[in-house]
Amino acid sequence: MDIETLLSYPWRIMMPEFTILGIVTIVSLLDLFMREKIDRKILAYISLGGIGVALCFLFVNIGQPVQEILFETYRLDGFANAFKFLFLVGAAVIFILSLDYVNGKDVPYEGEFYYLILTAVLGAMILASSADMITLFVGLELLSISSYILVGARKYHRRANESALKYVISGTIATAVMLYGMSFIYGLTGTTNLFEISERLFVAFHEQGQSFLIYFAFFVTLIGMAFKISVVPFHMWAPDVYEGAATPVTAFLSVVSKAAGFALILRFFMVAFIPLITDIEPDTGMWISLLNDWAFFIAIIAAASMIIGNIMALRQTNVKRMFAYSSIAQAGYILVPFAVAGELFFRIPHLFFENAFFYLLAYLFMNLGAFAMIQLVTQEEQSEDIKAFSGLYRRAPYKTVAMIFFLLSLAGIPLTAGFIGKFYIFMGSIEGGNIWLATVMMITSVISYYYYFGLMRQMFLRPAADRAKPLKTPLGTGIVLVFCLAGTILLGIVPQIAFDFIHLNFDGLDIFYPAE
Amino acid sequence: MNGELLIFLILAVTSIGGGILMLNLTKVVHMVMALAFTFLSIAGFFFMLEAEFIAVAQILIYGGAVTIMMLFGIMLTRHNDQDESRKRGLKWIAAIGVVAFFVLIVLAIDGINWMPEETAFVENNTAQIGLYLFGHYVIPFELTSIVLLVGLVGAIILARRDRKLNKEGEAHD
Amino acid sequence: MIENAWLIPLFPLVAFILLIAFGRRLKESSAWLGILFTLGAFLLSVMTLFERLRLDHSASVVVDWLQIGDHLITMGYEITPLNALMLFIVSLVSLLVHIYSRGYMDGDDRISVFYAYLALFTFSMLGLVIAPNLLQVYIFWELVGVCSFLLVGFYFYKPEAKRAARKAFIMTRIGDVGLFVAMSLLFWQVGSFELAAIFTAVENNELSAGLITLTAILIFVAAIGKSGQFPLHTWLPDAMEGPTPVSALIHAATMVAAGVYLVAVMFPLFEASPAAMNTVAYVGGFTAIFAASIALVQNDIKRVLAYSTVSQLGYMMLALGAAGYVAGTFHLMTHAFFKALLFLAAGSVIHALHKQNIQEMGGLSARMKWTAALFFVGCLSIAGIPPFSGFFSKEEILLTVWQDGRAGLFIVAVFTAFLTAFYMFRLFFLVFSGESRSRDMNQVKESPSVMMFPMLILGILAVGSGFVHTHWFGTFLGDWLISGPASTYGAQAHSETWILILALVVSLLGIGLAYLMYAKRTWDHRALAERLPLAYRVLYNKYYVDEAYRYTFVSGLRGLGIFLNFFDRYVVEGVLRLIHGIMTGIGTVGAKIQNGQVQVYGITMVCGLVILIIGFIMAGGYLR
Amino acid sequence: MTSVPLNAYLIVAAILFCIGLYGALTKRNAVIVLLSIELMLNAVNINFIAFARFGLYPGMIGQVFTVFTISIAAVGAAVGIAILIALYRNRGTVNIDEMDLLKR
Repeated sequence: MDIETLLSYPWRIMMPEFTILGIVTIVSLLDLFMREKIDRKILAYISLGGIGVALCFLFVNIGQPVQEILFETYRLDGFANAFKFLFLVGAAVIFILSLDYVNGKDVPYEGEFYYLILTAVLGAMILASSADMITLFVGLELLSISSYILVGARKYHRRANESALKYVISGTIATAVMLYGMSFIYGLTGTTNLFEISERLFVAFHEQGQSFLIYFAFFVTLIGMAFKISVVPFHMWAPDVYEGAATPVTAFLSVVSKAAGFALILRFFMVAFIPLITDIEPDTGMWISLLNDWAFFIAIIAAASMIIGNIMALRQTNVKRMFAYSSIAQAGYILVPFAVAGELFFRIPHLFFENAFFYLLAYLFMNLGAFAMIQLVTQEEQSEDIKAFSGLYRRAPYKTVAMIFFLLSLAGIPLTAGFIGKFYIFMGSIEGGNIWLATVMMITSVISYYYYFGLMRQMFLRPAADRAKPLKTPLGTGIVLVFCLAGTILLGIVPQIAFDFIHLNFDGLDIFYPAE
Repeated sequence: MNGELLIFLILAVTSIGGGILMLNLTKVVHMVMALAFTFLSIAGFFFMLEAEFIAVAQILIYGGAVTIMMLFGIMLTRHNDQDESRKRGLKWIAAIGVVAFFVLIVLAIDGINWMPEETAFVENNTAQIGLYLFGHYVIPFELTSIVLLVGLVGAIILARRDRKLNKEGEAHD
Repeated sequence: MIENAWLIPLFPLVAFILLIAFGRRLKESSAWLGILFTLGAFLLSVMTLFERLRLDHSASVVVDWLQIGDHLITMGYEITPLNALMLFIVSLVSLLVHIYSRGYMDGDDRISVFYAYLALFTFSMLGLVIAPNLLQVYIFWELVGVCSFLLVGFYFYKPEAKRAARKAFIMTRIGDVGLFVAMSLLFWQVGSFELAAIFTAVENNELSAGLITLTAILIFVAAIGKSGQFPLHTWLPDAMEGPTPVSALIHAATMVAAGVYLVAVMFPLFEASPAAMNTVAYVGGFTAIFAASIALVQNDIKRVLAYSTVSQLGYMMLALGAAGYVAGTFHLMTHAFFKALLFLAAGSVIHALHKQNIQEMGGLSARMKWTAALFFVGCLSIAGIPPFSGFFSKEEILLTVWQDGRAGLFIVAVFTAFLTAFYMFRLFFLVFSGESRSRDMNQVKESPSVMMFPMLILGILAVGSGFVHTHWFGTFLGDWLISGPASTYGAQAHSETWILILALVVSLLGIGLAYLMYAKRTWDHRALAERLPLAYRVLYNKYYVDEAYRYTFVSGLRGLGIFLNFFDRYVVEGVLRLIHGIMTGIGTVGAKIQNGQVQVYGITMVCGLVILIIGFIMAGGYLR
Repeated sequence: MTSVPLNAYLIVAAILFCIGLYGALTKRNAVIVLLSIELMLNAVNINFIAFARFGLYPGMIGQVFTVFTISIAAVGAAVGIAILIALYRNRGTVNIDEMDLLKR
């Protein structure tokens, strides 16, 4: 392959990634050469600007036909754009939050903190827009390793150290397991391109009779990837890590990193495994794909996540830990669309993507909003206990109202984004004929009210004791709160806008079509 | 029994033996050395499988770099540490889980029945790897360099003892 | 006015926003702001009602909201006779409670918050009653629950209030799940949330009988939760920890009636399923008699009224289950008036005495003439004495149940009427008649006129509202109600004189018994006996009658009440505790595994993986 | 035709993978835990190389994949050790079962 062939690829579609990469370079160099005394906040502003530019490039990319570079190691499609949009918006919010969080004492290396967030986002972006196992793997590792360091960045905190070590150990074990599964997939197909894998798996399944090996590889890979989205039984790292990490990092893990995990799982299994028709039903002539076989097990994982996440959250007194369990449960909800079996997928495949993506979007707004408040309160009170929220209404009525909206949304009360998201997923599950999973979803969301309302009660129903002084809000956090509140309410009242937006700009079905 | 099979068996014994030694030794440093043994045997497998480049890389990175890094890790933390055994119950559950997993793997690969094809590997497969890395896989390759950079930065900021902060910044909570 | 009916809920919404934004500054005058906006809503509702009375078709407006797949979801409003009537009731009671609270909550430093909650509640309730589709119903249904949670827990510094608020929320949520599931099932089958579309589908037999029964029962579960029917009733008596005006508005007149309203709105669906109708009737009947017996032995003035509410709601359900659309709705209306009156009067008593135990009251009629008179009116009405409104609606229910032909249910209904009269007058006599059983009665004053005025209005309505539907002058209300959009609202009952007389006799019996037991008890017969031996003998005989009552009939009754109270406390709550226990168990095990050891996490992960794959092998037999 | 079948390599790899997994799940010293994970990754590499030689579609890509896994595994190990050193400074222990500040 010579330079001309290389240059003939449409590299401009990678502009968002290049922008982030460029900003990483600039920020790291600046950090290196800036004098110690200079405030590192300027780096965050530069990064924020870079994310803005990347978003602009992303919008240029939206609506373009499916394109690829170098045998699908990088590809541009609606699916990728959608997730990249999510990551960049999430990252921007997290930057604003970190601006108010990071101070020299807690995080000794401020500049590094900023560009590690950027590299993590870069990893996530690559993860969303590649159809090649190697690129997916490297992107995943870029995301993970950056996250390990970010979690450990508060290096003088024992809890941060401990959570970082736990994260590294469980994370690398998960990676090893995933790679082990991938090695079998490679062995059966001899390629890393997901489309080719899909074709060759068909051969391996039907002509070579390797069905069990395929199922085995499938499960092992899935489990390795499920670690990222922290679903039961691969969730146990999450509470510890969420508690130990700095609050913006926790927000990052629970929103961006989790969304990246979903992007990875969606892409990998939708492209490589779902088209694998394992059988044809003799009576109806309907196709049975691998989807039919996996659905039940995904459903079990989803149900277990919802049950255990919500019940464990009930007993938490540390608010970040509570949100960790809550996010485990939320991951369970998002898994529900994947667990709906069979025939429905071939009828209305876009619903899978849209349901999950809408929920992720809603989750971005509500969870980031909630984390902004958590950061505000825990920093002010120097305590992560739920009691730190007591009497908040007296101290900051407007912010309390915002927080209530986030909590209501997380709980899935109507007129909020969370309700619409949950409703769609629920309807999808019923339409797909999986009533029991829908029931579990309903019952566990009732359980979840208990702890969300426990937090609300703290804010409302307790006197502020002697701490009636008003809560200061830094400008950045204020902006984040307004932004997230607007998103939560808008998506709740006029969800059609979001759906039209998703439908128009992000065609999730793109992932199935190789580039022309 | 031909030569190739003999070498394979020797390598298998040494690699697995190294792993089992690691599990049973008590001194941490000895464990690392046992694993280094395993890593080197694995390089032998790679030679057998005509992956010379990977084999050399394996010797350099695992036999050398990783092992030495781990030794440094031990020296920087607590040398001469004895790794006494943990609670029994936990070990048993772990053992059961791992053995069950192993049985499943064996069941899975048991189904492999295709005849090994004689592949015409090109003579200079190292060059082939290079071509792949700089052609087909240039994107992940470049990305890997970022991962390495991140790892470098991370290792530095995490492991470095910074004088400025250490006085006041003794561990919180 | 009818085309602007969507404005009605907006009034309280605006009030809510204003109160949240400026409440702190407005302080006491926030009450007037709330009253003003509710008045606006009320006037509009009245106009809407009158306009709807003249129309012979329903007015509805819908706009597109969002698209799911190829289904369009709309938002809008609809004014059927039922909706118009509910708008009127809700806005009227809400207005009166707003006014009343100005006096009751006087001096509370969180009065603006209180009014904000009230406004939010009024908004949600009004939004609920004009909703033309299930999704909208569900949304407001939830909102109403949230408001109830906030208002019950208004006195947050009381631990009981906090517990009650949480209980109310969780219990009604259990019901809400039923509504959500039913709604989703209907949407799945019909492809629309519109009530009209659903009824059309039911009429055209597009839905299977099983599905109709299932969804109807799920909707009824929601109604059970909101209306405090057995076995989800336990939250309602506890909810009395909220301020009394709230109890009057939410837990007597409006929100709890929403369950009955929901069944009424979905009546065509219920009609299509005999099993569902049976369920409604039996659960309603059982709740009616069950709660009435518990009310016999309560000593807290508000708890008596709360159990009475549960019982009366059961009565309405019973009527609906017996195909009595008109009877149920009619009783819903009259009950809203007289029960709100009773609560407000009780509030007036509590406001004056600052205590709620009826054993420590007595003799209040001398000091609080107006309150006593109005309370008496309320009691007569609920007991079903002509010409008070309760008489007509109760008679209508008895008629319906009789004509439906289930003798057992009829007996239950009659007996409940007897119990109702009895416990209400027990309450009345214990509180107002005789002598005071508490010392510091001298400071007791009648409540201010701002509180008396709403009670007076309600008193007038409690007397007069029955005449809109009688078998003597004409059944206007019934005729109008069944002129609604769906054709299957069941037939109206025809008058039967003997039932009328039976209802009256039973009520009088109850009142008489209460009189004998509680009004005359204070009579010290021993002192009298010493002075007048002859009279003593007579009186002794009379007393003997009392005793006979007491030991046979009454102690039987009391025994039933105590038993059911016990049942309520331990069996129903026990089931709830069991569920709680299971959840705690899972939590404890989870916490045990989550012991901070990262390797345990790893082991869990590996074991999870292994179990998944083994499960896969077992399920599919993929091993050859 | 070689005399060592593919399955033999895969079995050796599986054994090494399981030894690594077991070590990672039971060893107390965090350094050894990290090293055991490296062993797991090495077993994965054997798989890749063996499949590159004897897979259904043999070819160089397996070896290329291995290049990536080796380099990234090394980074993971380095970061792990760095975190461990930071932790050791604050806690004075490398025993993984003593790290349970965060639980329940």
